[in-house]
Amino acid sequence: MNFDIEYVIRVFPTILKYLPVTLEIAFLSGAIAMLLSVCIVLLRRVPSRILQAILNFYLDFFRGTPVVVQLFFLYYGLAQLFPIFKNLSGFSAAVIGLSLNASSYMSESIRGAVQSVHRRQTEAGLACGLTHLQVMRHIVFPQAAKVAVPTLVNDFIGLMKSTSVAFVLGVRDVMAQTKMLGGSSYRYFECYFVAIIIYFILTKLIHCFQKWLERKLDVTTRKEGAACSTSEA
Amino acid sequence: MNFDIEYVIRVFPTILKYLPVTLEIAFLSGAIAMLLSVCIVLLRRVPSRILQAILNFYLDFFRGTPVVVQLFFLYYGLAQLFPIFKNLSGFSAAVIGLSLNASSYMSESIRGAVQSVHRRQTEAGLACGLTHLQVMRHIVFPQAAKVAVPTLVNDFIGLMKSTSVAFVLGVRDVMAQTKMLGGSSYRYFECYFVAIIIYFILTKLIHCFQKWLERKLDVTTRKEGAACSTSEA
Amino acid sequence: MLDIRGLNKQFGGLHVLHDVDLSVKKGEVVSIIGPSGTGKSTLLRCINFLEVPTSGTITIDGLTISPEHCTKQEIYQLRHKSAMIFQDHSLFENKTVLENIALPLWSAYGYTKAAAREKAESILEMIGLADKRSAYPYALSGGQQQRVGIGRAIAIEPKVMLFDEPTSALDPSLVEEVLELIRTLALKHATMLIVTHEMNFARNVSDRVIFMNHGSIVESGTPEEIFLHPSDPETQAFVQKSVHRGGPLVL
Amino acid sequence: MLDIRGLNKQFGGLHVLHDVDLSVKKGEVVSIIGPSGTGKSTLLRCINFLEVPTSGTITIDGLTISPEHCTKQEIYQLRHKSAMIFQDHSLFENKTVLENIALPLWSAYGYTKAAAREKAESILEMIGLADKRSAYPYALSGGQQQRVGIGRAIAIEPKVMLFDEPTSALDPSLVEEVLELIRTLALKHATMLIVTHEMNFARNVSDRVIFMNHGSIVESGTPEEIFLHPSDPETQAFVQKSVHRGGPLVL
Amino acid sequence: GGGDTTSSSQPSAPTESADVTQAQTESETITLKIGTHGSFSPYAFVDENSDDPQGFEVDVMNEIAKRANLEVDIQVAEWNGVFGMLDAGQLDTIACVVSPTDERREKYDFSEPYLRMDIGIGVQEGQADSIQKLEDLAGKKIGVNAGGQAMEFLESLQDQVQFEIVAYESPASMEYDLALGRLDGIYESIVAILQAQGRGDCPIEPAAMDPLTTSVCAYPFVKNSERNAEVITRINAAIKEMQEDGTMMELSMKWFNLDQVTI
Ligand SMILES: Nc1ncnc2c1ncn2[C@@H]1O[C@H](COP(=O)(O)OP(=O)(O)OP(=O)(O)O)[C@@H](O)[C@H]1O
Ligand SMILES: Nc1ncnc2c1ncn2[C@@H]1O[C@H](COP(=O)(O)OP(=O)(O)OP(=O)(O)O)[C@@H](O)[C@H]1O
Ligand SMILES: [Mg+2]
Ligand SMILES: [Mg+2]
Repeated sequence: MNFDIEYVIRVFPTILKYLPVTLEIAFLSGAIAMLLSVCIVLLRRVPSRILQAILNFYLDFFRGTPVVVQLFFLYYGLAQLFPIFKNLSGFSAAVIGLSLNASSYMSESIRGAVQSVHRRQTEAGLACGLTHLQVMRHIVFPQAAKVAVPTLVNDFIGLMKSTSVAFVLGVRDVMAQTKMLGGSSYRYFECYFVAIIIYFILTKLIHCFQKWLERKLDVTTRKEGAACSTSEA
Repeated sequence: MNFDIEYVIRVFPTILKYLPVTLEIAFLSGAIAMLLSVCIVLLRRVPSRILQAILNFYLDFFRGTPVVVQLFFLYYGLAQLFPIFKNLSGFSAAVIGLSLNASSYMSESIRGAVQSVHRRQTEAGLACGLTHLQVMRHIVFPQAAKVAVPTLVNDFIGLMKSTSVAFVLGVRDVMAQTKMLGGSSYRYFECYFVAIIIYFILTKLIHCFQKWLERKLDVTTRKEGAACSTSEA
Repeated sequence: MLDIRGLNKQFGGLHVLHDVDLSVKKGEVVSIIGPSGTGKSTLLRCINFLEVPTSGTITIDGLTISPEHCTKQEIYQLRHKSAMIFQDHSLFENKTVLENIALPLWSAYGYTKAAAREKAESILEMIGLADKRSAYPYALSGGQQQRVGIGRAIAIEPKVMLFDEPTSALDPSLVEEVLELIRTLALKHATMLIVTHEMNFARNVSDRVIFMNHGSIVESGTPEEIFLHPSDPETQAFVQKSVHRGGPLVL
Repeated sequence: MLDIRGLNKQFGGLHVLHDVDLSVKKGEVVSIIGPSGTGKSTLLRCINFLEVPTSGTITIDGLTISPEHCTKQEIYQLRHKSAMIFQDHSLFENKTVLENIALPLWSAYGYTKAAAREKAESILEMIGLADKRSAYPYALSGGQQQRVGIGRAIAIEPKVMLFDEPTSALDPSLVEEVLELIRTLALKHATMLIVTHEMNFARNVSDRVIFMNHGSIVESGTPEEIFLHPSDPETQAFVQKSVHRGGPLVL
Repeated sequence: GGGDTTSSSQPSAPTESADVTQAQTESETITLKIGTHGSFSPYAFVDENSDDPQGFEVDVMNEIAKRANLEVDIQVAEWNGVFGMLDAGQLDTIACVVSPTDERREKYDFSEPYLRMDIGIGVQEGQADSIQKLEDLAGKKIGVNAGGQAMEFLESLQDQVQFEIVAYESPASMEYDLALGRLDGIYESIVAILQAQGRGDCPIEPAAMDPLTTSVCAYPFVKNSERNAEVITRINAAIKEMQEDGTMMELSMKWFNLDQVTI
């Protein structure tokens, strides 16, 4: 394998240039998806069959089918049916599509975490006169947060990587650029190596943030006890 | 939009034909990844700095960098460095790569769920003379399971969709075939429509299984109480 | 103040409460005693609809609710008229001691955050936990948790207090303090329903004692009637044993 | 049998246990009394290393462990010599009542699954919960949970039993039964350390009573000594209050 | 050598095209959005030096635009996305080796073909003789790039000779697999095989046989549009002119060093 380190150095900035696109789409969609997922989790408890059926469809559709296809239909399908959508930029369509997509699996991550909060905590809140929403806001979500962090970070990293599908709408991010350069120069190893470095560093940073967050959110367990168990295991 | 429903019907079986590939890779990698992740979660508690650094690297590398890149390096990079890997089939490489990849984020999902089990449960087990491993096996993992199910199902569905990257190694699954047919007929809408239907039905089935599993694993909370809260919210 | 009519509660096939009728007047302190698993906690939980009764009606302070037709709003209103001390304390695990007491005040009872804090501080003084103000529940001893639970409930100053074994984790001197507290509250016309296993406590605190067995109210009367002259044989047997155990302390 | 030397425990800046020394002979029943938050539970938890002491040594049945050098194996061995009843019961939430009792037997104490089940069944008979065999903890009343916790600990038949308020959720007649149980166990030479708030219980059950305050052992003696002639003023005050509350029941 | 001859004909090109533009002076400039591939070297690709696409297709399109009074905006996107954009009206046409098959003609109107693509078998370097005729394929494992008619053609060969077909998502992976010996041959455009050989990192070469197929490429347009009909007419005229004045050949030699424009 004749790995050309000079080429790597030469090509690095041309790939890195697209990092802002990746980050913008990821953070925008991530934020919107978080909001949506919290709403979905709350709506999940509304006792309406129709609403639940709609939510189930939403969930199965967006987490089940490939994102490319979703974007494709969103961007091209809608544009063919409703001409106003022709003015939608590829970037906006990517953000909308990825938000919907991410909200579907993030909502499940959050629902799982919410389930982990002991029902007695909810009962205590209700008995103290809080409404269900208040209980969720002040008691359940804060306790679920610690549990949800690892999976939400997974989801976010997944989202960050999936921004490359926006290339199907002509929006070029780090990975799209990487593939394209690799495809034209046939120096896949070099280009992919650059991508690996960029994504790895990003993930490392996110991972550090994750650890900090988990520590910060961990107020419900005996930290000392936990430390002891580690040193024994 | 001149959507050709006849073409959809014609093309359906030729895409469906590759469902077994998708399922084989997904289930094989899923099973291996589950095993790996449980091991990783257990190893996470071993108090060795070196081991933890390795695990962190593993985690950041496999969940952080794009799967295509991982597969590419695994299949082509290794083969160029170590000639024995030349005999690796694309299918095996895909299964190995996807297992490693999935194990990284599944392990985080499981870790999150494990954290949600109250420390008092572990203490009770230890005080009863169980070892840490036994406590994990009999007390913590079963209780974490309920919490982990939604995210693990997310992860599995993600894995199922990502089998299409195996196409980079020449392994054709549902999505690869879809893209290919779309590429030759340029009837992307029709082909994607077929893919959507297949993936949607698969996801629906998995979702049903998920619901059943969640119900079955839910032995630690007042179901009646939960029902009541739903009817109120 | 509190009126329960024909209350039934079933858990699946298990019939836990049988046609319970109970009226408590304003300012009355009623103790509920009875063997383990008889449905005492379930009764309290039904009163504020944490457990939806199978049938029957609950009236608190003029608001009547039955499981057949009750809106979410009505249930919230009902709960606003009562506060509960849980058998297992059930503190909010993500809140400090101070926040545990202050949160319901500002979020559900219209206090400003500052006023809620102030009130919480004064309650903490009262229950002797001012130094644990910023501790999280996991770092509290059993008795400390129980006291925070008590503090959280009394801070609300509800019409009706539902106490589920409020002194189980307390040492005798603290039990004495809770007794004092309840007497003070009674003077302020708070209505109280107290489940307890401590016969001395029941005897000293209550205007009326109720003996429950197998999900029904077997006997109800003044402490003297129940403890000294129980009419029902079941009550007799229960009280007998209670008093028997080890005999009275002799100084 | 049990020997504690110079035990200290700090939680961050909080010094909870101060140089605790305690020896318990084989078959001795020792009660620990003391005000809330004094470190009684922490002491029990240190004894089986659920809480790692800051310093000091624990010896059970010849096995000595100190926090400075202890292997995982030693800690497991130590724990095998004791069983604990938790203040909050801490049942395994994913296991039925029967499994809660049987699990430690077959997984940690070499019973076959069948033998473990059989033993669990007999324990269930003893604690009067045979009909709750297949119930999960969430469906148990407070007293039922506590009894399962007791059952789980005694099933193990350990050298040393650590009871943290084993009767807090029990009505008097059940307290009586637990008392009986402890007496039976004492006859079988089980060593017991019982934290309790019920003075009558402490008095009736123990060979020796220990009064703890502020993380130290203040006084130790026979029940008569502690309850009738306490020498230390702190003990005096505590016992005084305990006995004062409401006075003895008069039949 | 060939490069010189074609470049010598370049000066004459503007003069000839001037006539055409004169003929169309009344017609207004039409702006076209054109999609192309980002990594199909040497047809259309971007590299580390420029974000804008370059390659044979780009040069041809720019030249056509000049002559046909078009203003073109060439964008890259994922290959499947390009067709979505075309269908959705966000692109007017695609400039990247699109072959007008019967199936595609049902859906699109095509311009006249301007490019030929010879497709044949590539093998490991030094084994050019291993496949000399169709029968030699028997029992072999042949890679093909997915999604073109190349694949369909290979499948149609199965009637005459039995061999295994492996479809790939990108030509690079099949070339690597061939070089690694995981494949016995690949079915790819001769241009691509030669390019891989020229790069030197992937030791493969064309087999010693004639190309198996030749397909032609043209520009697809959405049907039933007057504007598109007008554009197609103009493009066809420009293509014809470029073929006649040698501009096409010149570009073919520049990018392929091979004649791929004689239809
Ligand atoms: N969620 C539930 N599902 C099924 N059975 C339940 C549930 N909650 C309580 N029970 C059963 O109902 C009965 C009454 O329980 P409850 O908690 O009201 O008893 P209690 O009188 O408070 O007893 P204790 O004094 O021991 O606390 C018990 O037998 C218990 O097993
Ligand atoms: N994990 C912890 N972190 C910090 N402080 C703790 C922790 N656990 C206990 N404490 C503190 O240590 C002190 C002793 O607690 P412990 O539970 O031993 O009291 P106790 O004697 O059992 O009281 P009670 O009779 O109320 O159960 C208390 O003040 C408590 O707040
Ligand atoms: Mg109860
Ligand atoms: Mg304690």
